[in-house]
Amino acid sequence: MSEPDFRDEELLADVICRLIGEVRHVAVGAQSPIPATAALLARERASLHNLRKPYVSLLGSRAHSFFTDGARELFDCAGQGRVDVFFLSGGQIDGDGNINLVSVGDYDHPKARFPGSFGSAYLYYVVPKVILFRLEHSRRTLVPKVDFISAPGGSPDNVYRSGGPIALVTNRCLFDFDHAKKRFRLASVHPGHTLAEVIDNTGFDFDRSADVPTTSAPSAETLRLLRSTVAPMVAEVYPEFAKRVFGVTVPIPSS
Amino acid sequence: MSEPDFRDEELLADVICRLIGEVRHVAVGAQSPIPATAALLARERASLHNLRKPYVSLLGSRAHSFFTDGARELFDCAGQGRVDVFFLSGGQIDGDGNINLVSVGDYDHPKARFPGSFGSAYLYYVVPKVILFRLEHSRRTLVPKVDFISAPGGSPDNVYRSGGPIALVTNRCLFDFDHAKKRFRLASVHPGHTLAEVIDNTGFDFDRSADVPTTSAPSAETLRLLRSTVAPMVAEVYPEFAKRVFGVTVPIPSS
Amino acid sequence: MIARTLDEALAPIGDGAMLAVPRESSGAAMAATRALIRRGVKRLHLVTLPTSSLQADLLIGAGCVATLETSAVSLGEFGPAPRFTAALLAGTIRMRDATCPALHAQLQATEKGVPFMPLRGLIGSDVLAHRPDWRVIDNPFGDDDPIVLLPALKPDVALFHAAVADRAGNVFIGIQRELITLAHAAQKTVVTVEEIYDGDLLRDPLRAAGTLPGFYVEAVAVEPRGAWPLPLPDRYGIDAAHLKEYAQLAATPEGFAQYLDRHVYEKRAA
Amino acid sequence: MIARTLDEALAPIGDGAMLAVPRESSGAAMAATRALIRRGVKRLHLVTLPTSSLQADLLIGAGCVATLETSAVSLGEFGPAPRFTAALLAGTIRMRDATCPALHAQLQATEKGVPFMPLRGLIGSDVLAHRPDWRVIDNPFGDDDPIVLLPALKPDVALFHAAVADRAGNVFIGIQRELITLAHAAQKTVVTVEEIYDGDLLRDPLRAAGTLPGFYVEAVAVEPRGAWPLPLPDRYGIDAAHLKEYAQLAATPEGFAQYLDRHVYEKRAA
Repeated sequence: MSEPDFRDEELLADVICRLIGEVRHVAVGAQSPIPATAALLARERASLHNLRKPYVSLLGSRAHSFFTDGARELFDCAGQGRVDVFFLSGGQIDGDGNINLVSVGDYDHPKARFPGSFGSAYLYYVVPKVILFRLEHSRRTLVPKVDFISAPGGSPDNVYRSGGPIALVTNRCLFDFDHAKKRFRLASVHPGHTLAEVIDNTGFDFDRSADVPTTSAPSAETLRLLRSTVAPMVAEVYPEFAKRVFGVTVPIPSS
Repeated sequence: MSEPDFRDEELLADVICRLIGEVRHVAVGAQSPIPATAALLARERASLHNLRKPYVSLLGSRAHSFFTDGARELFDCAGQGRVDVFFLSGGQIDGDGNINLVSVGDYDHPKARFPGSFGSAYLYYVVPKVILFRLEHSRRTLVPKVDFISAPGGSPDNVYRSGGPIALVTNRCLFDFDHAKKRFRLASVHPGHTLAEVIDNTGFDFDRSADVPTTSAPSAETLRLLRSTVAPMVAEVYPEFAKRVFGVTVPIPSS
Repeated sequence: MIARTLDEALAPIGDGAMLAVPRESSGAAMAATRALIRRGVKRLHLVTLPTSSLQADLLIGAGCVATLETSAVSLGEFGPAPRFTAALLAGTIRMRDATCPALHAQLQATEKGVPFMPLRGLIGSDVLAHRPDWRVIDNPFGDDDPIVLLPALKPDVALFHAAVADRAGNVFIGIQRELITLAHAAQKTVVTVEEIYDGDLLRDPLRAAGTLPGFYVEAVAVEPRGAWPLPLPDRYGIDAAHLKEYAQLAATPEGFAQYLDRHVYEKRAA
Repeated sequence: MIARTLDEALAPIGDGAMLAVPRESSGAAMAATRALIRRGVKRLHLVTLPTSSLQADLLIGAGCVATLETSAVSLGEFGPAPRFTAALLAGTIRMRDATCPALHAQLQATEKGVPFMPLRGLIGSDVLAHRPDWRVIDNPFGDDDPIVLLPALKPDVALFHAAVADRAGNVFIGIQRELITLAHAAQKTVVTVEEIYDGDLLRDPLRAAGTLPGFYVEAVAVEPRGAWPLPLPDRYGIDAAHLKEYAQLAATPEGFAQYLDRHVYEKRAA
């Protein structure tokens, strides 16, 4: 059986889908097309295999969100302990799991400015499984120390914290986050990429075993689900992404 | 022109209506049929004379309430400074304007127990014009000092307070509340009652001028409005009251 | 999600549970309340949002309540709540007197995942004086400005009655928004409804605005006229004759027992 | 209540006003925003609940904003918000970086008439470090449990676009409940709508659940497609081609000026 052809985004959605695991509620925030794809994939996979489907809420979606209490409900829901998985990115991410969504250089006189922290300065603390994703894997993005901490990867013991990072997904590899050591550990390198390349392009230290596996490719079933079922759903919130990755141009309302 | 016949409740509604004055929003809480009658009368009077109609919200009414944010909206609205008039009663009321909606005797071993403080411990502080009403005017109800302060008539200067009592209406008379002196002042005695009777039945000291006027009777127009227009509206929330006072038995939904 | 029987839906309400119910006019689950009494639930910590009438009085009279947290219990136009009054005079239940916005704020605190909420008013009130679990701090944004902090209230179960739910457990609550907060704050939410809505309440933009998502709902049971004799907004009014009968009977322990036999335990035989 | 013209409805938004607007997907009043730019409003303290896209970027680019309080400004799929980014790099506006739930909580504080609200998270974040107006206290109900208090935020005016309003100024906002909080928190609320609803939104039990009462609304103006090129929930989607055009043009000051001429000032002649 030959390995199916797939796009980077499909591999990453598959990786993230496996990180999601079996949970009750996966929420996806702004500007997160690949996590949105992964969350919907997790639901459709469960559905296909007659497992308990997770609730999925995509920020900005009318069809794939159950919230009826306004824009605050995601945060209230997380505060209630009812969001199991969330996704965060960063203009910079460092080896402590700190993320920077604000600026490079001095905050008052920045050299670069990102959109802002969104809900990270809250959700990173209260969602048990936060999956970090940052496609661009370079020394520019994965830095020794972020210039601005939108949200810290860890907190002192006396700070209320029920959540935090469990992994970091990039276009080159998957890192797990070791909570005890508060460090990333290289879990797998994506097909077509190398350990040397990961080391070369990562600005922070990380742990790894002697033998780092290759990220497993998405199965034919997964690719079929992604392309036939998930893609049209994603197109509702991320039409540009769905068009570029899946060639889907017309959002189809889900039932 | 002979004085029209009227019931006590009609006189009291008329008195309260005049106390309401020209305001934007009159809210009426639980178990307040006469204030509800007065608030609706104020609105219908303004309507009749082409004046700006106050918003009226009656707790428990579907037809005469504009709230759509649940049972908390009354309190939030008051916190925003958007409730101009409210009404409170008390199992006991004392000369400092303190009200007791909880118990007589020791709190832990009460001799009598009332339903509870409702929203008084909040609304009395934040609604600019709180009108106290207590039909039974006796030394049992108007006491030197309440046994339990559900809400105090006044507060120290450093306590946030934008509201408080402006008057006390009973079945015998109308007291104004003098904010500077923090005392009640007899404003008028209802027709058919006497100053001596008021003094005799009031457990607290109050101020009065040498010549206390008689409460003016409701006009024919007011009685017509009450009986024809207001009574069916009141019947929605207070069917027993509307039946007893106005002989109205079928609630008519207002448009 | 849709329970086969009322008793199955009520299973999460165990002895000693903190049970939160809405005010008397927002959809009190009275059929469920009668079922709980028949089952003989014990030692409830009953929280009313923010007041109650027949529901609290029945539960208290039937000996189901250990602690009551409320801002008022009364039968309204039908007079004082007799079993509530008797229990407080006899000292048989633990009473936590509150004030309406405090209960709203304490449930909103849990809804928002914060340990407390501030509230104006209260200072100088004996309500505050008798609540050692409430705190006064100096407002850090003010200058000599005392303000009360109320701890978050976390019910084990919220219970209410609504008009319709769909098969996914989405419940239409209309403008009774406090039911949303109640469900957000409670660990589990049990709902009885008049009937099942044949469709998806969340898909219809008009209905969605007044819908509690099934995500927050543990169980739904169908109980036509499940709020009776109390009213259900936009559906039916209060049964005044029944409330009068209750007020009269419940005035004495014997009369109350008679009421239970007549209107609560009768179903046992059925 | 229903203004004769858009400009009349926008009169409450004066120079220096604290103006609060919803996120880009909840009904941004874009026609009104263009009118404000045409009028030349100055020194706005712009608060977004909790994020913004084109609306904030346009106002910033046109020189209408002195202070920006937001948790993010971005064109989403269409890239960074160019005028926002340029202004922050040039230091021409005062920035108050926030995080989404903080803005919700700060407006809910005003809605509830309290001076502050607590929020979890934030401790150890540089968002907090750069907000001297936020405070950390030790949770009085905990033990060595630091927690952030956020001060109430009181906008002078809230501005948003919705599908319909009736003649009493009641506005159907559907599941965009943050618009309710926005209106409760703001001194005045100005709304543009697609069309007038011929009836009473509060009377219909289905519509009432998603309705902001006219009591909170200062003025309503009818502006068909008033959210364009941003989406209006349940009515129309984003105009992707237009957003692309904007992203391209607004990348430079000259291109932005061209955009204003083409899409904002054009109406001046009309």
